[in-house]
Amino acid sequence: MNDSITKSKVTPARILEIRRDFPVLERTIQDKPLAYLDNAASTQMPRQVIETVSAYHSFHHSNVHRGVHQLSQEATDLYEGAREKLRCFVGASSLKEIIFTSGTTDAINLIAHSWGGMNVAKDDVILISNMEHHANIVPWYMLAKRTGAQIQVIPILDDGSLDMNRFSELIQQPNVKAVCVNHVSNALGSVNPVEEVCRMSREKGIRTVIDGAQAIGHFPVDVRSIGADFYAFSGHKMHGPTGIGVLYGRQELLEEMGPYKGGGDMILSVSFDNISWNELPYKFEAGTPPISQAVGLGAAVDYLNGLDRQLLSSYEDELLAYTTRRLMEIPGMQLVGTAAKKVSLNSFVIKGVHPHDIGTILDGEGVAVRTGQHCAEPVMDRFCIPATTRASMAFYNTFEEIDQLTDALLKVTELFDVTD
Amino acid sequence: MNDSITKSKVTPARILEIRRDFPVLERTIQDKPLAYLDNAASTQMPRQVIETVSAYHSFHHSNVHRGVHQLSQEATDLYEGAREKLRCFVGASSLKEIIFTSGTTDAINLIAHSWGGMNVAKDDVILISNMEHHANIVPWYMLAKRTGAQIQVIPILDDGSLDMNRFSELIQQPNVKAVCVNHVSNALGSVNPVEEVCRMSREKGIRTVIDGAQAIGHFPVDVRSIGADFYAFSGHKMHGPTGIGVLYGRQELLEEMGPYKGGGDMILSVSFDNISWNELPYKFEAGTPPISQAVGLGAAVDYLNGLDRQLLSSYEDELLAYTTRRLMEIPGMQLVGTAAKKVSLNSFVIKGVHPHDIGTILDGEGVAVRTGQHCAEPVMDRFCIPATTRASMAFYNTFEEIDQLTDALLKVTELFDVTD
Amino acid sequence: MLLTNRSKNLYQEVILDHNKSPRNYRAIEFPTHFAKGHNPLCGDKLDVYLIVDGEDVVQDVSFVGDGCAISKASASIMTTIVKGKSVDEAKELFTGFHEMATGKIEPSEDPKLRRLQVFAGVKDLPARVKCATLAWHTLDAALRNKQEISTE
Amino acid sequence: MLLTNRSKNLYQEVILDHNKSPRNYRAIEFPTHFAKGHNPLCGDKLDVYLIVDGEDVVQDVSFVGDGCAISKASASIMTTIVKGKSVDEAKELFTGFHEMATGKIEPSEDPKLRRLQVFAGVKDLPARVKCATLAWHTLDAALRNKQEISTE
Ligand SMILES: Cc1ncc(COP(=O)(O)O)c(C=O)c1O
Ligand SMILES: Cc1ncc(COP(=O)(O)O)c(C=O)c1O
Repeated sequence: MNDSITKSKVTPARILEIRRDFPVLERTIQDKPLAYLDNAASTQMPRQVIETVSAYHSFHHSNVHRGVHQLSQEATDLYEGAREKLRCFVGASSLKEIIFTSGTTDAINLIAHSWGGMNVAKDDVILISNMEHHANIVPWYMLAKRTGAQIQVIPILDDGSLDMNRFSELIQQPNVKAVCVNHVSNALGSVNPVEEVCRMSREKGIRTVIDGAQAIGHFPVDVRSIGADFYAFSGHKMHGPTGIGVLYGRQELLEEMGPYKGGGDMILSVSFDNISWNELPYKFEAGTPPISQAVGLGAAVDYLNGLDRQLLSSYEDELLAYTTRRLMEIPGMQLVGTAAKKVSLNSFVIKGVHPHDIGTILDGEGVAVRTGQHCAEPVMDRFCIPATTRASMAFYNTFEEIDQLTDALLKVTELFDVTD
Repeated sequence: MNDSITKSKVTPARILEIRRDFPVLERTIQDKPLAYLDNAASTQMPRQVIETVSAYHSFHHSNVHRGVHQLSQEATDLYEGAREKLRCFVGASSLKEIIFTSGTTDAINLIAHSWGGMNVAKDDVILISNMEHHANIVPWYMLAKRTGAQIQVIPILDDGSLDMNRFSELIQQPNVKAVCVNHVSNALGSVNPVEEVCRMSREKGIRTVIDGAQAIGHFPVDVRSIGADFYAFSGHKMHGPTGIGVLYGRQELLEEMGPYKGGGDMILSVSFDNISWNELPYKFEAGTPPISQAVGLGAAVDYLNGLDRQLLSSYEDELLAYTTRRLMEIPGMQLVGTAAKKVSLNSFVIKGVHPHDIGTILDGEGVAVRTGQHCAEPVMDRFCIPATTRASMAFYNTFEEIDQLTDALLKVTELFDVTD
Repeated sequence: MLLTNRSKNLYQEVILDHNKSPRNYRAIEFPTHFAKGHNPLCGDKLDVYLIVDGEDVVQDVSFVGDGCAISKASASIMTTIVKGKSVDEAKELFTGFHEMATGKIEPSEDPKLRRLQVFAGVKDLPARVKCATLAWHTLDAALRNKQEISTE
Repeated sequence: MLLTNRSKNLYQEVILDHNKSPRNYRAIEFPTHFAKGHNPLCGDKLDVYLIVDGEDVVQDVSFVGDGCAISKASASIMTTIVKGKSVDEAKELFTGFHEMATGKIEPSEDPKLRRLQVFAGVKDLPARVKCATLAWHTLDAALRNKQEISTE
């Protein structure tokens, strides 16, 4: 293979070109250019998505399914077309395996309710990693309370990676029914070896619930090569709208599961004595679905497919390396999460300065970061810290923005008189 | 009061002016102007809503709550500002009583799960009207299956109104826990006397679940003067986006209820052994909420508030009277639902012609109506018909569109050789 | 009366006629094959009865049911075409009809579809394709000894 | 170092100083009043201890806790101001401080708020108002004998 090809890189000019697709990136905050480094909380939308949603709202909206008129057919085609885009995007075998939900949280609640309600009983064990987002803890906690099942924690190592040794011991226990692990941790950035987690679990007949919320925006995901039983993600973390998410589930499992919410479209026939459920995926989509949101998410898939995602992934890796290097220049800096495999995200604490003060001062410098527990309190407890500051990047962020972050942090440490 | 004021009416010119706010109404279908008469399935959005959503997506999007940076604050202010608009719109006492859900269906599932789960036991009775949408039947059916509670049906009279005599008998029974009635029937158009239903239920200590999905777009609603314990509706039926709905619940009831979905934002603190729930309304809003959808719904409220809704309601009454009169010119016509109080909606069957054929032919004439069971199979069973054709109007529909509908129906009856 | 071309195309005289006077509209008391078809989207319901002889030839076929003009006419025409055909020929017709209704082939491509091409118009109306194919799906199910099908 | 005005305004010398060397930062062994404050949004936690004498005068007041500079400085400054004041005066100060922090009154409108006006800047930062008011809310709770409060 030709050297110049293997080394082909995203140029700064290309990133600037991509940035022009995102109107919000042109904003200024307190007269400073906005450096949006809060992508793990929610990503921004390109105008291709914004305009698709607007055009849908303006000219094609109607309720889907069951309608014989043209607008309804158009809306149905757009909605079901989006499902096909998503199916292809994550490599699912069938459209029946793609359930539109209102988000990752809704998707995991669906699993805990419909799969968990039928398959988890008293004294069964659910393994949850210590780095899960509350979305992959609370639904299981509620299920455990209801059923008398037990939650056990898969520990994490000091660098923020999953303790695979302990994991392989934990799954030896009888009665382990499910393993709940995120593909990427939103608090640490660690990329977990979910292929291995799924393979090892499968060998023991244990189901895997992979929370892909933080993975889906950063690199291509293929649910079949991961081998996940369930894989959940949100539209607003992959440059699509809020109000929509996707649950991928293996068809065989989804077929067996009882319904989640009740209402229109998820039933075949209704009388007051008897109800029969609709087939997949509709069984899990009660009521009017998030139509324009699905259409917007489909546009986000098109947008991402139009980019060279592999190259942009490498660009993000460089960005991460640069960020890590620059952060180490800050006095009192301690990175939280230093696993070998990470997405472009850095969580950190600065000795003697509370993250909230950092966040406020950075905001004054145009730098948007998130501070707090990142809905991952067990991670904070694990590292004995009350909160962190988190800078989370996307492919549209630049090295200059990292410099802007670094400069702002230096102002913080100067103000608070931090020394190493 | 001055006569000219009491008689003031919406002029055709005003309706044409309003129509210009709705881009889709300018479409043609099969070279005919679109007559959109499928508003009960979903209403169209004015450009004020479309543009507000676009502007949010373009310049203000970020995740809400917990963020110290300016974009997050802006998004939070817009999201919580929308809640205040909705509170005011339905006359709730407190922001704690306004829960954003993904739609009416989600809202009623929340009630059945969180309130029902705690308050309904074996042999308790849930009263459901015979004209409910599946959204107000299936969640209760699922609850009844789970708990051993009983569902009993409040019958409807031949004109499609609620049998209030039978209702007053039914609530005499001990163990009636909830009464589930829609404010307006989507299949019949009947406006139910929900104030009376709520008053009579309250006197017996029975909770009321009012499905307002079809009311909210047609006339001003005040939950406190109705006296409902719970009142649910969807954004997409009041000229707002899909993917969002509202559950109003009396604070006292919501406080007692356990959570619905688990995840971020609905908890105060999380460890693997113990979780404490957040306060209202957040307890019921797990995960990233439908932010841009709430903002869009807020814009829909602003838009409706900017219209003279009372006058437009009377205009819709006239439109209904005209539609009813014109439909009676059609050979073989039988109206389904002729209650004295109706919104501008007519369900009908034509002797010897299946609704699906009517729908397809009307579509060819530019007329969008819905045909089928309208997610209200028990209504179809009650009137011993497999399906109806439904023309449902909004304030932007015109008398000319009703003429277009009538002409198209005459073509149907001519084609199918229908005689009276 | 000026109907759009699309409607004229779909509701041709022959369809309206079969809708009004469906052929072979009756139950067969002792069928060798039978299936119930159901399209929950429309509420259409259709029972198909067959008597297939030892040579695998359809000796008799009939239907009973409720549905729109398209589904009723399709069932009626199906019975008139399938009677006297072998089971294999019937299955082949089903495949051809399905491909035509979903726009995968032009009716002119297959001379056997000549009498069925009045239904070619449904390919532009995705919501109606199932109306046209319900009878055929049910026939197919009957021939495979599946008693109940749903096209949803 | 060029900080924006907003940040300079918020992180004044006196706040940084109280953050670094909080006054009355200790537990009181036998308080007459005590409350725990918690801001779950930030994770800030604060315990406030008081000794109020028979004349309803605050003889001693102290705090212990973890939080951002704003909440810590606010707690520290609060203890120095409240000590020696009557319970009624303390409650009045709380009301005034709350109104200032939420932008309802200007600090200059009330001479008693003079030493508290360093916190006036939070009114432009809705996410930080609770940081500034947590100590005062906790004090108020202690004086009403409510043992635990959360500002969420
Ligand atoms: C009376 C009634 N209730 C409930 C619903 C369900 O609303 P959604 O589909 O928005 O959840 C509808 C809409 O179809 C309705 O008409
Ligand atoms: C790892 C992870 N899981 C789940 C979620 C929840 O996603 P949502 O809030 O979109 O439901 C998030 C987002 O905050 C996340 O980062």
